[in-house]
Amino acid sequence: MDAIILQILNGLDKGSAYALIALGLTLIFGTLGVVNFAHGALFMIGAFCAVTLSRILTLSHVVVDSTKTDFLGRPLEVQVPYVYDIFGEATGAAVIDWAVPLSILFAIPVMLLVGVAMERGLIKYFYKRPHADQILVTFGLAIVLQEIIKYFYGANPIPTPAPAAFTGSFDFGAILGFDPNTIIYPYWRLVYFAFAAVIIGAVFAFLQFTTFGMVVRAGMADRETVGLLGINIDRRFTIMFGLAAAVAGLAGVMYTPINSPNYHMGMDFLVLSFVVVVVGGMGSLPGAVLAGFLLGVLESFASMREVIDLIPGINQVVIYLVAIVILLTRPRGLLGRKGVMED
Amino acid sequence: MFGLDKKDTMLLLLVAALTALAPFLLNPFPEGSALAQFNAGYPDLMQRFVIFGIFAIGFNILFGLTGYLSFGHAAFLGVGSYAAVWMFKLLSMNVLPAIVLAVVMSGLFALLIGYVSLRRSGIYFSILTLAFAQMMFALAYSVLTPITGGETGLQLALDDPRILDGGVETGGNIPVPGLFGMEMRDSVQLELGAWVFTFNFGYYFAAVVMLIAFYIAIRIFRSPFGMMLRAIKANQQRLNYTGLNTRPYTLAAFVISGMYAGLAGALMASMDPLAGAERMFWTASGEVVLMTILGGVGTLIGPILGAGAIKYMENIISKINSDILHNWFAFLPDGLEDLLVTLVYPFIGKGWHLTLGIIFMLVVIFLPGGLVEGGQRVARLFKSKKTDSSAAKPQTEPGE
Amino acid sequence: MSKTNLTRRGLLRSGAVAGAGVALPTIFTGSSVAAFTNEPTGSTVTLGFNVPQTGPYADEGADELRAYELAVEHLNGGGDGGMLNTFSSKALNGSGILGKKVQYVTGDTQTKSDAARASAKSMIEKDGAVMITGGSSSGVAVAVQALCQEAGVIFMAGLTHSNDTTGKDKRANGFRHFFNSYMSGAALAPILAKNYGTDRKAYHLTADYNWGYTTEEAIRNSTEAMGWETVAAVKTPLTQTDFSSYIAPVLQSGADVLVLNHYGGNMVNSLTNAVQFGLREKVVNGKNFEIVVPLYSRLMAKGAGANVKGIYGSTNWHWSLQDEGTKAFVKSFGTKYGFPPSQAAHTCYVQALLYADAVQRAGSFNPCAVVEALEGFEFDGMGNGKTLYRAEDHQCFKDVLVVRGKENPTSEFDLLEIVEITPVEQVTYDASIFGGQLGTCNPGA
Amino acid sequence: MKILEVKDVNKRFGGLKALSEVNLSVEENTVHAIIGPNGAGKSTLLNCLVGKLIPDTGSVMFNGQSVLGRAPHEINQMGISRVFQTPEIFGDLTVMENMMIPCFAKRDGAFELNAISSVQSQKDIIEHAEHVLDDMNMLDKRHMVASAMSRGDKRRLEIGMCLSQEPRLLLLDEPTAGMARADTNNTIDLLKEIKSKRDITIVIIEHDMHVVFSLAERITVLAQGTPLVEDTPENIKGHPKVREAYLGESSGH
Repeated sequence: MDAIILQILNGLDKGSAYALIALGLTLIFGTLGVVNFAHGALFMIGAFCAVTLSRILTLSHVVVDSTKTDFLGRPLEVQVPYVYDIFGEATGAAVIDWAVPLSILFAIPVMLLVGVAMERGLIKYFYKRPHADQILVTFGLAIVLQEIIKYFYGANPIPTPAPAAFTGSFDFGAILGFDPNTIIYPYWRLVYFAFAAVIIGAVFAFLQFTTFGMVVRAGMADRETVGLLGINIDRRFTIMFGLAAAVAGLAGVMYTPINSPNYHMGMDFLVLSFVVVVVGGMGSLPGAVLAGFLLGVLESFASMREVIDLIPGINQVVIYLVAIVILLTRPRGLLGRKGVMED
Repeated sequence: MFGLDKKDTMLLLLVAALTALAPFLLNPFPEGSALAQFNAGYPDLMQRFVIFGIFAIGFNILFGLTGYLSFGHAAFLGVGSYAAVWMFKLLSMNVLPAIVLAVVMSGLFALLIGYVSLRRSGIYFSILTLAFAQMMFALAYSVLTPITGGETGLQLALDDPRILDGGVETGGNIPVPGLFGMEMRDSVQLELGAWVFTFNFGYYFAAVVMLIAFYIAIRIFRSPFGMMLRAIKANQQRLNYTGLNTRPYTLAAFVISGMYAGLAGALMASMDPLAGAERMFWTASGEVVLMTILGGVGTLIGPILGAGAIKYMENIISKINSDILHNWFAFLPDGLEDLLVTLVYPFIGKGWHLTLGIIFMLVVIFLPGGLVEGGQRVARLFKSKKTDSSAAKPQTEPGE
Repeated sequence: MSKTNLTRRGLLRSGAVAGAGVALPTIFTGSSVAAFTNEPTGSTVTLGFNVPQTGPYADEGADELRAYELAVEHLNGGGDGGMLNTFSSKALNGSGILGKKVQYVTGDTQTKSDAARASAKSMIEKDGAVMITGGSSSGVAVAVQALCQEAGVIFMAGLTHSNDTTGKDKRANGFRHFFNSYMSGAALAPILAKNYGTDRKAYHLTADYNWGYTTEEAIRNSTEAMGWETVAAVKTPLTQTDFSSYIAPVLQSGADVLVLNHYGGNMVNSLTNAVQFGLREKVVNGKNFEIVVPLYSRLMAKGAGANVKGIYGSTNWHWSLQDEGTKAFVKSFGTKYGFPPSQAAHTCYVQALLYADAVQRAGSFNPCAVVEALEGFEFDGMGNGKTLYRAEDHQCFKDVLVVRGKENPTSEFDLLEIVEITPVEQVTYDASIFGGQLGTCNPGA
Repeated sequence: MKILEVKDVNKRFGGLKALSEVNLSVEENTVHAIIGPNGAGKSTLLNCLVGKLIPDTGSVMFNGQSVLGRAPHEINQMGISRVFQTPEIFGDLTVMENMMIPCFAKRDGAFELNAISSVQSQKDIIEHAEHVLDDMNMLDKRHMVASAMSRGDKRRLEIGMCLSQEPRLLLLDEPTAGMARADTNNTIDLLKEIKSKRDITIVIIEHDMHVVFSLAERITVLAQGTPLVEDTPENIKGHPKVREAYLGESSGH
């Protein structure tokens, strides 16, 4: 029982990451009709926003500590961050400690800019091209983006820890009346879950309750009609692309303490996020969220050793198996509309 | 000739001539010269050119004609390789049974996966094929290790049964794949002045297979079946209401292209008897898409060109290290040399993925018809300059 | 550093008919002329360095390449000579190998066995490399080793830790200096027992591929022999990035030790996740919960950041060793590149030197002569103390380091501290236990 | 003889009743028009005839055989050809190829793995296709890529493709929608000519009364998913219910 609760909890947490990434992907597809294979790269760039900010915060000057020596026996050069000089050592250390949450502020403008630049510079020329062309050009872009990141940051993962306040885990079991330590969950993952919920809620509220959102939703349903009404839908769509990029980027920023970011993390998530979007139904926002959580929970269950013992290898293939079954039984995904992406 | 019209016969003969003369054409620079780095006329790479050419030709029969974008075609290549290696292990080092079994096995897998995946179209089809291929990769890498060799790949061993070759003494070394006594690795060399050209038996064997595959592809392109496939891409609804059942057509195309992939896999295993699971990973499937697009989707020769271009980059450009760059620019003043090296270095050697990504984007943006379209444009430019006539006629004959 | 001038020296001469402008294409593989594949006939010899330059292990590959460049420099008499000064064999004298200047070509393995074989083949066929070395995974090592056996060149493995490389997949033309899973288990178990007690319940997470299997087996066998109990062993997919669903049930199982049989990106992520779950602050069965990482790498430890603190693992070599060989190597590497070498760099450097020395002693580049010179070769001064290249499986036997993540690192390189140097006797095993057949050396031609 | 008989067909989409108790019978070798205001269920009815939709209840018999549950290609093979509202042709293929495809479908059936012989060697198909193109006055355009033609030519090609199969029943879905008056008249002439040359039943769904009254021999008026009345054009023109329900509001056209 406790094992099952634990995996549901874990699945929801995993699912919140999937849902967040798939949300931006399906937003772009729903509004612009573009299949964006570079979406994973946006996620990755978001994560590197966090890396970059913590690099900036830890920009240092060298102080020689003659009491210690380095590996070649020379006096040790100690790096002292400039932040220490500005804020004093205690505050400076706190600022560095909170680099990841601070990166949210840094990442939003950067990602909006990246998104808008991408849409204006490349994507807008592909609205009328076949989906295959869109897939291919964004795939090319994804390769280019990740190679650029690799050029500057190397191939190894870069640790970007969460603030010290969030280390350790929360004991749910104790609350629910189970033995202590049976149902524990890391604080930062709970933060991630809450963060994802807030972002998802915000995107839905934005689309539901603002005029801008209404126009965009109308445009998702019928682009030409909205165009005929004399509304400049293109500009709004550009902004939507920026927004989707920002959502992906924030998902990336907050993910960095969970897995140390590396240049190919976008590609690692790409296939998965497409599976999520397709299972949810192309262009359906609630579908993407639902599918994200569903796949997260199923993946968690499949990784239980009791399940693996029963069906060897199930943890390797569960996501794909679910995708195949759903696509064959519900051709348009869980909540997809008819006729989308079938040409 | 060969039941082809004049133009196609010319194309076939051209490809035949190019493959036959490849050892010369790919080694244009004399040994020891600075540009020898760009020579590609060594057996392994030439074999790869034709083998991936076969893979791309087959993929193009599906994607180029019907427009169904499979993102899991590498799985069939993998199946072909595994089947071939198992034949080497169990039956004989002769490549023919290996190739036959590989084609049959990949055809069976394609039939099964195609039957399920083709129930959907568009991106749903792509995701289904991707899902199947990823499942095959994941299982081959892990729980199927006894069959596939897992991480280290399926390899030959000294104590393999090799039933048909039973009497042959191995002498402490594993025999290599061959064809009735000729080994795939046998080579002859020809030295002409400063040039050295290598003629490899394996390459010519693979080249002959590719020519046959290419010939069959031309026949398919020009057949009523090929026309139906193009009609599926053009307007599937119309085809249905014209009394044609599109499902068996697409399935047949899928199986045929899967068999091409299996054939390519078998040849890979014949040239180099090891089958690794990575060749089934989704990026490997993406690679054949890149090849086809780069060369020209739906054209006959495009996929071969695309396969050549990508394999060339992977094997030649990726080997240029900073040392070699410094050598090239050594004639420049030091500061300028360093600057140039700094500017160029991110794009070559270990940065070859970046160059690949950029070229690929440029092609998709500006040359949707790939290298073939590029060639046509250049040819048209020359034509109109020469004759100074009005604009060249738009190309109306498809499937060039 | 020597400037490489790429030619296909070896191959091109072999089929030549002297003086004639046109050769008669009558001979296959040039077998009647050359004695072995890529026999160097000019004033230089070409080595092939096959390392991951793209993909997740690119940084490790870059470090390997640095080590090779340094080795070439030292072989050709440049720099300060590095380990040549401390190496027990004095055959090498800084004039290249057998008087031929050493040149090298590089290839990108991409950490894929196919790509690795393609680049190795290209170096053999196009560039005339007479020896291939490098790599940073067992899959690649086994694949390239088999290729080199077939092609008739020597393969000096880089970083490869699976028992298979010199076990069931061993080849006569292949040699490994790096240690393996078995040795990790044998070295780690006593230390673990000493520090954590003999009454422990272990939970294994194992990468679901060959290397993971052999490592899990080795650690299980040796810890169970010490009295530990293995509660569960769960296999995790190679492509997994988030290990939370594998780590979450660990505490419920009643285990008090988590063993992460992961390497590279998997290791960084699973360790980070495990620490995140606060496992190390827990007390289970009245004991502190502990995490063990059987194969440590400093480059990877860097990716896991502060999470490695206090965690035990094993490693082939570490720059903070204080023997003469290590000091010489760290000095010349550090002077040249500004930071200390990784264990991958070390094993690659040593492999290059060992090959050169074997050729020098054998007086020939012929793979069979090299094999003979390396088999049963005993040496010292290369950073691991007295070392034996065992003839039966071409595996090096030397001391193994047990290390622990350092609590207060002074720099980004100073992440591990050596806990114990396990003597070679303790990690030696019978050559036959992993099966496989060496076969006979293949000189190609 | 009744070639097409629709009995008691009902079709709902969720809460919306698209067709209710539709009965329709078409006499062989006549031109039968189905008219009605937007949303009357004309297209739904048509889709039920060609296999795109399956009615919830009722039967659709063609030539004595039920078409229900059959796929579109099977229904076509039974002898029903369909022309779409916007011309559906193979845009990337040449006009000649467009014409050959239905000829293959007629000769070889729904599927034939004819992958080795060349298209050029199919003399009978070529001859037949050229003959139909000639009939349609399009022989000079045969090497054109179909998508490059004018809309009128595309319509002409589509009709020709259907005719090449020599169907017993030709379904036309608003064949003149969006056409200029001159093109509309050309289409009327073309259809008249087709009808005069061969035995064929034509069912036409149309908005344009000019077209309907120029061609139809019988007219069914559909309103809100139910047939209002079925009669000859003359009687329909004078029918008070029709004037009220349909013609009255469209008299401004």
